[in-house]
Amino acid sequence: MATATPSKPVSDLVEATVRFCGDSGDGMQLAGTQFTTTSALLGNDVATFPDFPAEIRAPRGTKAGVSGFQIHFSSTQIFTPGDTVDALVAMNPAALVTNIGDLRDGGILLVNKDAFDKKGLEQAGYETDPLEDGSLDKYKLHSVEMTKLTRLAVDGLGLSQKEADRCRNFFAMGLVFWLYDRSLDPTLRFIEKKFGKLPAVAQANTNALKAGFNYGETVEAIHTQYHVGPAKLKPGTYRNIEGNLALAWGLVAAAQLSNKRLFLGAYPITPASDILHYLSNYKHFDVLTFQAEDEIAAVTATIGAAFAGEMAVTASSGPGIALKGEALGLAVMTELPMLVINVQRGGPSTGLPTKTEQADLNQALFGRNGECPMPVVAARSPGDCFYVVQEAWRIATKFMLPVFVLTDGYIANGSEPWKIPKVAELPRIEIHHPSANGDEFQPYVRDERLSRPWAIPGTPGLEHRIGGLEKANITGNVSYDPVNHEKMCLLREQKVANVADDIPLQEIDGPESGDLLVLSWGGTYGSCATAVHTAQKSGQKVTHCHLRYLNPFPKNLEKILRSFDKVLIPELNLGQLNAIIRARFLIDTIALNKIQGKPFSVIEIVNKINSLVG
Amino acid sequence: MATATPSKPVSDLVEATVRFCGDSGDGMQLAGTQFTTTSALLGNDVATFPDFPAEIRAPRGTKAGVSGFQIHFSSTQIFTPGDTVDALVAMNPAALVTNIGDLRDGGILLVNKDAFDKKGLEQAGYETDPLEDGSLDKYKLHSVEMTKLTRLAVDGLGLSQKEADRCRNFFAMGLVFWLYDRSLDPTLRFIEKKFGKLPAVAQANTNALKAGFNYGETVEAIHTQYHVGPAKLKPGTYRNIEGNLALAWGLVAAAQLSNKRLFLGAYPITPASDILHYLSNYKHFDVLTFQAEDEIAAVTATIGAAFAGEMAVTASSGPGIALKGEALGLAVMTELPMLVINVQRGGPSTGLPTKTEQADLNQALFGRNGECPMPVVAARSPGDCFYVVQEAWRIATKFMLPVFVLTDGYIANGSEPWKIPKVAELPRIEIHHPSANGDEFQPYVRDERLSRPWAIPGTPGLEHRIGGLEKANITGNVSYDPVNHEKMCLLREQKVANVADDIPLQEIDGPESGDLLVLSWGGTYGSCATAVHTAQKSGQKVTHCHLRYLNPFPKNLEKILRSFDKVLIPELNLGQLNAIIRARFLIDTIALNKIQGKPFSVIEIVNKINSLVG
Amino acid sequence: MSIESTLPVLKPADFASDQDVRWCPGCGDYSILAQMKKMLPSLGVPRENIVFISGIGCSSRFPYYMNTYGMHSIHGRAPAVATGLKSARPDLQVWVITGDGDGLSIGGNHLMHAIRRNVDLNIVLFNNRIYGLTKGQYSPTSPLGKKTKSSPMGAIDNPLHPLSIAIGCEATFVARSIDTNIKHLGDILKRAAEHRGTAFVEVYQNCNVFNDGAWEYAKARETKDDTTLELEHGKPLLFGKDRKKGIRLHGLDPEVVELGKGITEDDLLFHDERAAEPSLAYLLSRMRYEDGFPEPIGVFRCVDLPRYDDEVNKQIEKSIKEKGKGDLDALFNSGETWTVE
Amino acid sequence: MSIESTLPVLKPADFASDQDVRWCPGCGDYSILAQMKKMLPSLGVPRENIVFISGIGCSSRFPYYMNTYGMHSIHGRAPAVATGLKSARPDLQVWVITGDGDGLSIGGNHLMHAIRRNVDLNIVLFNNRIYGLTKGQYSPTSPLGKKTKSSPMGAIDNPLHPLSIAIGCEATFVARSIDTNIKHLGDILKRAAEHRGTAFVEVYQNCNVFNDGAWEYAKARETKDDTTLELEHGKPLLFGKDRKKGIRLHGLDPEVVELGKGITEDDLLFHDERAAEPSLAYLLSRMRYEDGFPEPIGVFRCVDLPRYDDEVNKQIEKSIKEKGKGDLDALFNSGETWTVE
Ligand SMILES: Cc1ncc(C[n+]2csc(CCOP(=O)(O)OP(=O)(O)O)c2C)c(N)n1
Ligand SMILES: Cc1ncc(C[n+]2csc(CCOP(=O)(O)OP(=O)(O)O)c2C)c(N)n1
Ligand code: SF4
Ligand code: SF4
Ligand SMILES: [Mg+2]
Ligand SMILES: [Mg+2]
Repeated sequence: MATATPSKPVSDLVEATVRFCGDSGDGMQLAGTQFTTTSALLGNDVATFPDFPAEIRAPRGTKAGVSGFQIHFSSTQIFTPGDTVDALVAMNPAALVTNIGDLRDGGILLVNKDAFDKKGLEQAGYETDPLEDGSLDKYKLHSVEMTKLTRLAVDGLGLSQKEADRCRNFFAMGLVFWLYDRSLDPTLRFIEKKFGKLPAVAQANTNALKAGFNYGETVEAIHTQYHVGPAKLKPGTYRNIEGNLALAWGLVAAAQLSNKRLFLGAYPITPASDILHYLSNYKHFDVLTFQAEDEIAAVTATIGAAFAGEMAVTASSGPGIALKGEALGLAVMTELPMLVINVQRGGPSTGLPTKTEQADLNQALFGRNGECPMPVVAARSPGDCFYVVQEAWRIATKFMLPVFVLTDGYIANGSEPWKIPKVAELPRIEIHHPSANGDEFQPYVRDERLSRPWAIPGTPGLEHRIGGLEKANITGNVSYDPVNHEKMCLLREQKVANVADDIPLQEIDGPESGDLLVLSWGGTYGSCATAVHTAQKSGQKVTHCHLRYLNPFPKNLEKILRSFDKVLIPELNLGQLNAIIRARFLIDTIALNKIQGKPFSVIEIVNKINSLVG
Repeated sequence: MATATPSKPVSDLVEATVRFCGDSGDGMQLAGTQFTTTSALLGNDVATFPDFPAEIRAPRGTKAGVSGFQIHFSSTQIFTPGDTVDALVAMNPAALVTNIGDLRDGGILLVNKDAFDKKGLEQAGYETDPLEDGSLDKYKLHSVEMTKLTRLAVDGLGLSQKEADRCRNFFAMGLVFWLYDRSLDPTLRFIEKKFGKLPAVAQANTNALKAGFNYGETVEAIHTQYHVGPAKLKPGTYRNIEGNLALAWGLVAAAQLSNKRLFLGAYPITPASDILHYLSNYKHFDVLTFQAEDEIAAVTATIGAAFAGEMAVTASSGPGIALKGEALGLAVMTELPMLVINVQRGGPSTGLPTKTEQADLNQALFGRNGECPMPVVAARSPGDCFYVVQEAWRIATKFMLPVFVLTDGYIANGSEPWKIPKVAELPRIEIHHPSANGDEFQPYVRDERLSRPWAIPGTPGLEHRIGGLEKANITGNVSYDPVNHEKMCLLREQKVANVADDIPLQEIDGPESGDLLVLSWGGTYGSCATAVHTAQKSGQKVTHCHLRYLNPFPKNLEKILRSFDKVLIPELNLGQLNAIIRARFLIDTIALNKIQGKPFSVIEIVNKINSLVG
Repeated sequence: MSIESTLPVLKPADFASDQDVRWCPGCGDYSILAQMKKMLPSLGVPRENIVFISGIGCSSRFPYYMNTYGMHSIHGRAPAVATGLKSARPDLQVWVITGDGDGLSIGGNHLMHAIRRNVDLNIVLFNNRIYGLTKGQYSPTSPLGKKTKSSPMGAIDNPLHPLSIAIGCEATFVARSIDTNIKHLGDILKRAAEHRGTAFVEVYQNCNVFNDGAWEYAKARETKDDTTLELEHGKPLLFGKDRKKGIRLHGLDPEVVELGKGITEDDLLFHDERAAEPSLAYLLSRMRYEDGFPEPIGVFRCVDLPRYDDEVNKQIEKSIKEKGKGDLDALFNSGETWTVE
Repeated sequence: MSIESTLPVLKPADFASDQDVRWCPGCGDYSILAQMKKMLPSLGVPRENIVFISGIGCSSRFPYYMNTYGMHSIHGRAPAVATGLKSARPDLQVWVITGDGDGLSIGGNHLMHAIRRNVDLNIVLFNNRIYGLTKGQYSPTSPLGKKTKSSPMGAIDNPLHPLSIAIGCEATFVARSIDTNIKHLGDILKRAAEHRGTAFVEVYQNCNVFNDGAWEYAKARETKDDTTLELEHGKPLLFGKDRKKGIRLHGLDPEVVELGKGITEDDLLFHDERAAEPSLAYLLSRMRYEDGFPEPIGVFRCVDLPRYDDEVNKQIEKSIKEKGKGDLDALFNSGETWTVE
């Protein structure tokens, strides 16, 4: 089925934001994903924000059980899933009440009327029916009997009512696809692939999808269709990618590019588990995943694998990373290369497991006993995860040390179009393992970067012992010598500092000096970039500087910071990078903090910029 | 036996420093302790520095097995065990070679000649006998056949040769006691108490002690005796106390003063284990010690005990504290009062377990996931440990939160005279537990300090549930609400900040403004105080400011810092407090760092002061 | 804590907290919750003297739903939290709620040490052979070959058997029940509550979302009589619809026999939950459906031994008795002291 | 790693590193070190293919003294480090050296999981029933009532029995030896090395500084024949100076009997280290000197089962065979893609 010829007026838009929301059982994540793929295939730039409840399946119809998926799609380049929503699909009253606040005035509201019965309204806490009481007057409300219409559409296929009702999300999709003039083809292909073996289900979903589409086409009440054209992306082949998938692929690529086997030691934890799930499917890429008994076993097995000569990686989230602190000291002391990935979530403690935050920077920098420095890098977007882990592995092996990689729940689960790289064009990562040369082997002898040799078991003549007690430099023997200890502490510090010689100079987006520098890191990239672009368009002298390297900083960072009257540091924490910048450069930076388990909206940053540069 | 009437010239000294060193089996710690007690009883101010090897019993005679104990005793107030040594007792060549560097030129050197045989010299790496080759010419060398003389002294008591040789340290003690004109009485009492049940051993040690004393009295070669008079300490009854003992006593006192049972959850680790050992002996003080299976069980059992309403404490050292990070998040989230004690040692990783360092400040402040603030206080000297833990418990219960207490290996094992307080004069600690009042109980309702009620199981009507997921304020129910999360993060932060309203203003030692402020914390107190006094005496405008409260800072700290041209921050790490002060106050402080597993010598700080204030 | 003599009689509903229960519809956890609420009033322990401590997992949400004191602690650490609590306050009745991941994976060591110390806790392990809360990875009790999100080619980690481990760790009370076998479950929970020392109870629990049917053989009306065997102290091991099948020992190996044809009940293995040595309990813990055995439910072992929480407080009492209540002033002034005027 | 066909013949001294051994004079660790060095050459494994991994404790200093690859890791985590290493490199021979504190206190969980996964490791636990390195606190194997620095009134924590736990965790190889019984120890270490899967060996080791004589009953020439029993596969359980005493089963309870007076060897329990079910091994692990039994030494259990390190690599091979060696470009381009010109 090709794109239908529009029979109603089509209005062109630069961009739009749609959110599907409903009960966790309503298939909203699937609807969102399909809409995203379709939009991406149409050439839109897209950014998504899935938001699901902490409970596996909270009781149906409750507010706790509401699941949402927001898609921002555009004919221009975009970086965030959008502050407010242009069209909201609410499958039940609980979804409506928890999401309506984000629908812009005049926005389109599509609700499943059938769910607004007495029980549903009660569960959502509505005293009167919002579809009737005028409280939704400022929106373009379309109250559709989705359940009934879906049941009709699948009638005769032999489905139980429960099965029939499970097709409702396809009806809603169909309707929104029509509204935004999208093709049904990708979703039809998806149905075929996913349900091919269950012909009745496949047919039912197809029917529901088309019924929704046709409903838009036919029903008088919805008069306008909207169209968002393709964005001007760099030429290339694209796909839509989530952060955790990009990260997993980045790891597999880094292993291949460095001629290593990939070893992942992990213990499941939200929102990092998908890294384990993805990688456990890539055994044919020579990937070994070890689901450990806990995070301590995960990281120590990873140290064992690093000693063995593997590309050794451990991945977790805040509470799990806390458990790894002691062992990371061992990794630092043994000077073995490995990656430690933290997909940050809301803390402290168990906190808000399914929500995003960037409050583990301090933990990455300081969460170990003694002077225990580690390089820290952070990904800025879903697709960036792919590259960040390769860079981290390059640093780890070149400097012989464990490297922290920070991402967060927002970029881990969010997605964006990703220009598919050609593997042959990705930079190789050279690794050297010594073999015996007749001299006595010195495991802590150092090269010009201060790196020690990575001698791996099985190599004749290089037998040696390492461990967590302080080592004599060069020989690696246990040493209680005071001066050696100081020397080693400084060496380990210097080794990390030396990484600055090996990373690109910091880039900025905007003029080289001006009134305000917005300094950001990690997953706030999109909101900050968009806000700065907005400010720049309105003539403000604002520049954006987004850090990938948090330890050490690029060498030119100080110069950049000093070129602006003010420096604003927006963070989803209470000011962690801010404190580090202040300590290092003694600059009176301004912090903008938010710690609500969700990303900055663009407007929050724009408002702050306006308050600073008038 | 009263103090002998001196028969040789006695030279008066203001102060002196003696070090006993020998094989770990040589009883040097005992010798040092006895000398300390005797000097303290004589009214000297004393400061000690025991230094023992990491091995339980390294092979006899090796450098790795050398154990030392240094005592600084004075007729004036002193704060450190002394930079250099006036008299060194070396029981074997290995002890000589590893300790001679600290003997001042012209210092007295007492060696056990009998140990300087071929094997002993070889083990120490001497190619020629230093007693013969002139290399010790700049010292007052007394080469004494201690083994032989001891054997003679105990002859006829029926001891085996091995047993006889074990009395050598008493011979050495006797000689040094004579040298510094000290009474043998306390040691004779000690022998009686300790070996009373083994009359032959008691007699042998007595004989050896007296033989050493008489040797000094008799032998021509040693012509001068030295005398260090009593110091002017505040009136009162004193005893000598080690840091870990003072800390244990402080905990027992805090429990009594707050009408609580003391619960210690701990797992053995050097140098914190003695806290567990001491407290396990105080069961009659209603102290419950739980030796857990690991540090995680120690801290979580402590959380359980805090929930139960006990004075709950966990104590460890760096690597063990690293393991507690995740659980401390739970303590912060549940807002239960408890103490977390870190007796810091050399890191990172297993590091230098028997050496001192103050490199876990960052870990205390930042070593947890999420925004997870905790107050941090630090002891400055052995005796101060007693007071610091009481203050910490006062804060913990008043503000309902876990509090970090930092000490270190140096003050934990070191000792000083301690004015014995009267328990009745120590400040009480008021604690209130709510009981049901008919209203629905709200576990997260807050008082003016933002503290929540400490409702303990067993109280009818206050049944409630707490945990690590984010809580709704007031009700304490699990809450995923974004705004509530931000509110709670800020509340937890504010609660810690509020402690500043409840602690004394920062005091300083020296003028209120000037050229240089020396800002210190923890165990470096003594070296810094002494160095600043030296500088002040030489007319330099230098003031000392020693922090007990590291989070939050006293309210007047900024004012103090800004009153000096320069601020010097000496630390036994690579600049941790320094970074925090810079971040907070944007002052271009100067760091003086040492990370050699041992304290600053006074001269190191004096030199730095001189370089800064000319 | 003095317990009033005229306790108000509590009803199951009195133990329900005001929080919505948020497990998936159909989850086996509901049934365990219901039996707990139903059983507790029968103990006559006031609500305020009961504490539920859990780790993290679907099962570990349990304390939120009980109107008692409770703590939803961190992953795997509930036995340690509970040990601290119970040692400090032996007067409280302390329950530990855990899952196969919480209790046997990350928390295995604390479980082992709580059991060997014989702390007077009631530990209920909800075994659904999967990580529920993190959405379906294999757990330490998942069978070999189990395909899950993290084991797409099948799990290769040899599963642990909770009761075998507990018995290997010197457990004094070990039992097993099944979420849907509500009467049995209620009885076992009560027995656990009544036991002094660590009572370790494994409950076969269905996770209908990520591991539906894991225990179907032991639950289905058609099969359960042949696949499970209800242990009764002092009674022979009988099972099957008409209790015509039994377990006989062949050396140290159990074997399934049909009664009749010369085999009588007297030839069977007799259960003795009070055996001083746990070898019988261990042997019973090895009988598995996959090897052709019925899986025993009920109390495997129940012996009375000293309890850590009790002993630790006894040492304190003894010490006070012997040395007198500690006098701080005397302590501070002990040893060598001197006076400055 | 290809092992050359003409291996140089190694001697015990070849396995000594250049580091001074720093245990206390008289420590039982020396003997274990000596037997290890003596036994290793007999395996014909090149030195570079051997790795010793330890945790923290006196015992855990072991790797420093072996001229092989080694890691002195952190407290309790050696089995996990070794699992990572061995899974990555199944061609290496990996030893884990641990103590009763390292292995059973802080490290109990990793030990349990390494054993149940049956990773091909040789784990040697030096059991001195004390924390040596931290100078003498009671350990999880210290007997009840043991007075130590941290238990001045005697330990009240019921001790763990290393072999019982291992067997509770599905161990495939379990053995026990004694530091001073050098021939036996050497043989057992060799058996452990030869076993495929986790070989768990408990060695009674004397800490002459903090717990001297803990195993005296099992070591002293006068008593050892009566207090220990050497297990031999397929042989009856005999012990005593003239091997006139034996162990007979009474139901599930072992009892000590004197041979003669109608009792012959055939009445005794016969050892079967290859029994599929571990009940016999478990029962043997319960026999304790304090209860009047000789304590078995030797191999309790030795069965061949799949090993984690092997299986995990087999899944990779299988996956490559079935799907072909992964092609990254193809992976990246799978699913829905679009092209911008
Ligand atoms: C330190 C830490 N690691 C990992 C997690 C993630 N996590 C939460 S529950 C769980 C497993 C739960 O499994 P189980 O105990 O079997 O409980 P169930 O959900 O099946 O009832 C995991 C891995 C966590 N919360 N904390
Ligand atoms: C995380 C951590 N906690 C505690 C310690 C201190 N520690 C070192 S070894 C040890 C116990 C050693 O006992 P065991 O394993 O029996 O070895 P042994 O010395 O008796 O051979 C302890 C508690 C440590 N190094 N690291
Ligand atoms: S995921 Fe499974 S265990 Fe968890 S609540 Fe749902 S059904 Fe129950
Ligand atoms: S303390 Fe004990 S175990 Fe440690 S080396 Fe000394 S004798 Fe051996
Ligand atoms: Mg489970
Ligand atoms: Mg030990």
